Amino acid sequence: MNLHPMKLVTIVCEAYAQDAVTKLLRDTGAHGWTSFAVEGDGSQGKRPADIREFANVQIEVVLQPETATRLLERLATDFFPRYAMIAFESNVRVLRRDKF
Amino acid sequence: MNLHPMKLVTIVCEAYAQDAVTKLLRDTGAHGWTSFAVEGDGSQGKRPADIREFANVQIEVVLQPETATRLLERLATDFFPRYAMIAFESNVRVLRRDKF
Amino acid sequence: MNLHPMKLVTIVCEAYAQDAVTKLLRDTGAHGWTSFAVEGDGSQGKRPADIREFANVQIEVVLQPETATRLLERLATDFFPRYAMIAFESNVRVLRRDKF
Amino acid sequence: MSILDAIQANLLSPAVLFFALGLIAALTKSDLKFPEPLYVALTIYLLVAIGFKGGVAIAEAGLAKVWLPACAAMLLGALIPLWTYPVLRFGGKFPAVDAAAIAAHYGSVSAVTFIAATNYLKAVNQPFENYATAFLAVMESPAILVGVVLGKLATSKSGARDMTSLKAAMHEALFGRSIFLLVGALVVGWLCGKPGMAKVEAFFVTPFQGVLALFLLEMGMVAGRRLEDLKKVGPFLLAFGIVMPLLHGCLGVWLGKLTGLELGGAILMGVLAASASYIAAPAAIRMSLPDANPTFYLTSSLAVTFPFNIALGIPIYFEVARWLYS
Amino acid sequence: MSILDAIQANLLSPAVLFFALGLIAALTKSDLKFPEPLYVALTIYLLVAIGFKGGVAIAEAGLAKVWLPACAAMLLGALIPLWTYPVLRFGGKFPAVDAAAIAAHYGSVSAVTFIAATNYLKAVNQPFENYATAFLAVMESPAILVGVVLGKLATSKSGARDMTSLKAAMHEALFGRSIFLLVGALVVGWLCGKPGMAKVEAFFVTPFQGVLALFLLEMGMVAGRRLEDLKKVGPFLLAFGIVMPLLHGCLGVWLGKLTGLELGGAILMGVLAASASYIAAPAAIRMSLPDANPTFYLTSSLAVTFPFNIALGIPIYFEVARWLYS
Amino acid sequence: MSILDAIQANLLSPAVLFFALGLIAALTKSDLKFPEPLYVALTIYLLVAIGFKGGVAIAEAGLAKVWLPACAAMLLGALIPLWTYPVLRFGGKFPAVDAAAIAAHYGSVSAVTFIAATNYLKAVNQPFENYATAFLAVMESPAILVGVVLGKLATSKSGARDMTSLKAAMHEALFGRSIFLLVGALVVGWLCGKPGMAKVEAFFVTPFQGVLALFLLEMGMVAGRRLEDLKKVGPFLLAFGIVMPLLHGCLGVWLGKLTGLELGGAILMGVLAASASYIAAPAAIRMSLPDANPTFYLTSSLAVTFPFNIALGIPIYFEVARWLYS
Ligand SMILES: Nc1ncnc2c1ncn2[C@@H]1O[C@H](COP(=O)(O)O)[C@@H](O)[C@H]1O
Ligand SMILES: Nc1ncnc2c1ncn2[C@@H]1O[C@H](COP(=O)(O)O)[C@@H](O)[C@H]1O
Ligand SMILES: Nc1ncnc2c1ncn2[C@@H]1O[C@H](COP(=O)(O)O)[C@@H](O)[C@H]1O
Ligand code: NA
Ligand code: NA
Ligand code: NA
Repeated sequence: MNLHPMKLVTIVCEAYAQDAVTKLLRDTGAHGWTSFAVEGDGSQGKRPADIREFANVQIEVVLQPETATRLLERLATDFFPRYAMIAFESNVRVLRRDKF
Repeated sequence: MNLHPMKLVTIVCEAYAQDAVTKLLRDTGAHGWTSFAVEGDGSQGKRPADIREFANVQIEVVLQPETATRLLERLATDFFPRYAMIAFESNVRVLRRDKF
Repeated sequence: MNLHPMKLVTIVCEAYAQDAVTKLLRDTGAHGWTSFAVEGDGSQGKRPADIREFANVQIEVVLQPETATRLLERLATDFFPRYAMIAFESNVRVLRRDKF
Repeated sequence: MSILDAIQANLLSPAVLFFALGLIAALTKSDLKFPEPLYVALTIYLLVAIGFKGGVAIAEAGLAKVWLPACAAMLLGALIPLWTYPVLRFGGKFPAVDAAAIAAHYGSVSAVTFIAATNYLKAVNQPFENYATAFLAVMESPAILVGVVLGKLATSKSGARDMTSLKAAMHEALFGRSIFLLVGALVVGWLCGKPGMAKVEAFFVTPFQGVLALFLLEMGMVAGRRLEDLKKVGPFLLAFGIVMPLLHGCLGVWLGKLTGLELGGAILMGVLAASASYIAAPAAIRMSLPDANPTFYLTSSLAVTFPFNIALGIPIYFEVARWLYS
Repeated sequence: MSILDAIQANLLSPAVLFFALGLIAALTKSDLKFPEPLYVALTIYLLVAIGFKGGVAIAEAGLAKVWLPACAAMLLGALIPLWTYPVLRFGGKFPAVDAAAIAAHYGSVSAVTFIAATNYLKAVNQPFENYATAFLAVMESPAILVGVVLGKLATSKSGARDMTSLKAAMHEALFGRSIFLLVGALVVGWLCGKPGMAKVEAFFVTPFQGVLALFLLEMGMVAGRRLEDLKKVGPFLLAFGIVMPLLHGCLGVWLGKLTGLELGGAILMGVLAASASYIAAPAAIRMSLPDANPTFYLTSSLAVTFPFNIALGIPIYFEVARWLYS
Repeated sequence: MSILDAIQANLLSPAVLFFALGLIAALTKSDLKFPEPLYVALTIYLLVAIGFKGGVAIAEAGLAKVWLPACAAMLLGALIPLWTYPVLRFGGKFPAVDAAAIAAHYGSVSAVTFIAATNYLKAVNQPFENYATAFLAVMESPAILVGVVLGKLATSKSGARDMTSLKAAMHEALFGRSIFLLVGALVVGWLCGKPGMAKVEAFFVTPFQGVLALFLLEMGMVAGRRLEDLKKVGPFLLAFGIVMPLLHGCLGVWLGKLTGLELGGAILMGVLAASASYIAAPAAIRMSLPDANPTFYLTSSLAVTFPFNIALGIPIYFEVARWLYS
């Protein structure tokens, strides 16, 4: 069994940023993504998801290391200053290299 | 504090595959699992989770490295060709080795 | 782009433990957290989330390595004996070191 | 009332207009979205309500009246895959497993189409046998089982493994949530009878039509999101999804007349025969024939046959039946 | 009507039949599942509706009529743990903390059982004091507090820490969602009175019985999924979960008579005493006595006492009361 | 009835009391929480119901009666940002982008405030033009567009990028879920007319007031959770959130009279002008003016203006109108 190293980028952000993030993912070359609603707390206050204005979403994307770098850079310049958001990357391994 | 290395296998798949995956987890020797509904996009199209036919689920399982390998192999042969699905593994550390 | 190593601690526990865990997170010095409802199976039985008594929650927190150690220690002594729960840590990298 | 009048009256009903609104929401990419729990809640409500009402109607009418047309309906459901399969396989050049999967969907039935038809009949003051829900209940599973067997026969290699997934399909076809709710509520209604109905009428009957309208708004969005898949399925399946319902609709009406139903009941049997499942069948088929491509069966039943029946099919079967009964 | 007739009538009501259907869904492993938001929504609706109705009834009847039986109910709730605790501790050989936890559940009350009882009374045309909801409201918390104190006394080591979790338990017992909704809606109803009721009746009263039936379908599934835990709890707790309700039911009816209630109200006080909490108590106990094993208290209250009361208990307390009042 | 009587009557209505109960739940940190899907479901229900009813009313009254006041309402909505912007910018010393964002919210409207007002009018037996929903529908978007343009002009650097986000804002303002549902249901109701209403009345009209009460319980919690942000927004915005609605309310009533509305309709136009959006506007503004601070506009519209209007504003505009029409 051959495992190929990839990057998993995890983004937690306010729900209103989701469309913009998804667009960015497509632009940087991700082949897919996964997202789900979450609650949270952070420097910009609680997000109890009681209404959409205070809703949060977690977006996970597996991609090539170079693409991950590009993605994080864009997040840092265009998104971090504007949205309640965190992003981090970690190492994962997949079986089908071409899929990502 | 003693931390023991384990593998975290993350599977994102269409909701209809969940029962089969859960069964496989039990068969390969996982002691537990966690799952939740997600949305997503990938090579087999958008899964907006509007109805169950287009629903997606993320399954996370922490297990011994050997078990993880067995699990991934079974996923590759029996599941990847049939279902909308991704799977990846990463390194985690736990406190209670026997629990996994 | 400068990436800073951090720890991601993931906790899956019965919903009734969430308030206590959140309090612990604040006490140990986490600057934020993310949580969402999950289903699961483990040594203390299925948690199908049909009613709150059998609901499960996943809590994710990114923090400094030392804080992560402190957090895991407190979980091991005060929480593991009492609640249906697992916890594990992994390595992640973030852009804004001061945020965590 | 001419057939065009009938169609027009149908198109201006709240149910159909809300369905159209849902289509528009999907096409204009509005961010309107029903949360999945709401979709599930509405489904549960509609199935329980229609099942319960049908059960009470059976208690009133007596099983003696119901069994013959019910058996005919069941048989019809089981047989439909036997001719749709070769049409798809040889006419449409579909792989065997896909042909079997689609055949299962068109033999099985759509509860929402049935419900919309009862609404239509009420709107045009056409009385019908309330126990027709029983036909809905018995027609859901047989075609699924026949379709799965067809698919297995066409593709089987390892016998043992097939048996377990056949068993899973049977379990899904008999205890899957939609069929379980429908049959369960039917039995509950049948045991309760009129006195039980009096207690829960204000929840299960009075607001029913409004709930259906809201649900069709959601179904419009679901169908609308699938419209872009229409290119992938090709012209054959598109034509199939309109022609087969018309054929099956006439067949169903005729069978209803043959087995002694009144005009209203015969129309409903026609609607059932014409409808294609998009809840029970996909679940069972995905589990037991995972190699079949869901794009084919979901798009044709959800984005072609369902809207066609809701908008045009129902008034057409109505006129066919009036002509046959006149 | 004999007691057997009463039971039979109860068993054939939509509410109980849908509960049975839920049990069957769980036992046949149907994939039917109510999404959690739907469960929460139904709970909110039922609690607000029953609370509001009770508040309006208090406004009508005047507090003068309500306070005596309400105090008696509260006292009864607080006392029940005092004898159930030793029974469990010494009769059942349960660890102290488990005995205290179970005692808290049986002293507290189940709103759904109460609601099912009012439905039953309506079905058999037995009038009752609508303000009985006030008893439900005041009986929920006291037993929880007593149970927590019992558990703390039996297990306490570090004083300081215990006080904070006692405070948490009190907060949960007084502001936890079920008690908050019930008491809050009661006060709202009391402030609004009849004119307020006229506005919201069509939502909170008319469809109520139907919503309850749907909710009991879900409760049947929840209880059914717990049935396999019955082996784990042992025969003692199983017997306890049936015998105690019977005792407490008689006690409640008798106390109702003593404090001047009519037949209907006394039955409801009996039902409350007999019922065991499965929403408010588990939340408070899990937070303040985390060392108690949830399998014990949840299984006995959810999978034994709740179904017993719904199916058999209610008609039995009804007959007991009729005998006492005759 | 004096203005104090009017206010008292309003404060004792189920809707306002449930709102207060929600506030209390948030302030006492009760763990009561409506799951988000329930919130969404209630929103969908309320918007569809009010839109449908309004559409049927337009069909009854004829467009001829509706267009003039509707155009006036639209114009009023578009103009309000033009004077609230400088007030905030120069009076309140807010950054340009924040001033524009807040101005957009106060020019746009709150559907729930409108609905609460219709309920109030019903409660005090004040007839009103049902087609007033049309004003609600046309007032939602213009102010958002004006506010976005104001914000862009004040902050723009890179032209190209601004155009795309302006387009996104327009799409959100015209096809966002709340406006889409409202306008869509309005058109459906208008096409269906009375016969369509007869079918769905039992769902969309009869239980409406009760559903609103439940929804306001949730809104009370939402507003209550934002109360702690009041310190962050400062005294200017607090005063703004009360004074501006009073001014706009009078303006709206006067405009209603000018364009030939009856007393009831003028009150509703006043309520619309006075209300501030907290669903459609935040979504559009966050997307097109992401540099504006949500704490300002959400807290003022949600935790100041909304509760003020619900509790005091509506009866005040009512009395103002009565004085103007007498
Ligand atoms: N240290 C953290 N660990 C995990 N999640 C976090 C952390 N900080 C922030 N978040 C998540 O990111 C969202 C936005 O964060 P912030 O911009 O800090 O308000 C929060 O609502 C949380 O869901
Ligand atoms: N690169 C990716 N990163 C994260 N999730 C993905 C990725 N690709 C696919 N997925 C998820 O896996 C599901 C199935 O993928 P697919 O088989 O490619 O359609 C999608 O609906 C997504 O939820
Ligand atoms: N090996 C595992 N992998 C992933 N999640 C697990 C695992 N074991 C337990 N869990 C999760 O942790 C919860 C509590 O576990 P337990 O205390 O073992 O019952 C379960 O309900 C699961 O959601
Ligand atoms: Na069919
Ligand atoms: Na009790
Ligand atoms: Na306004």
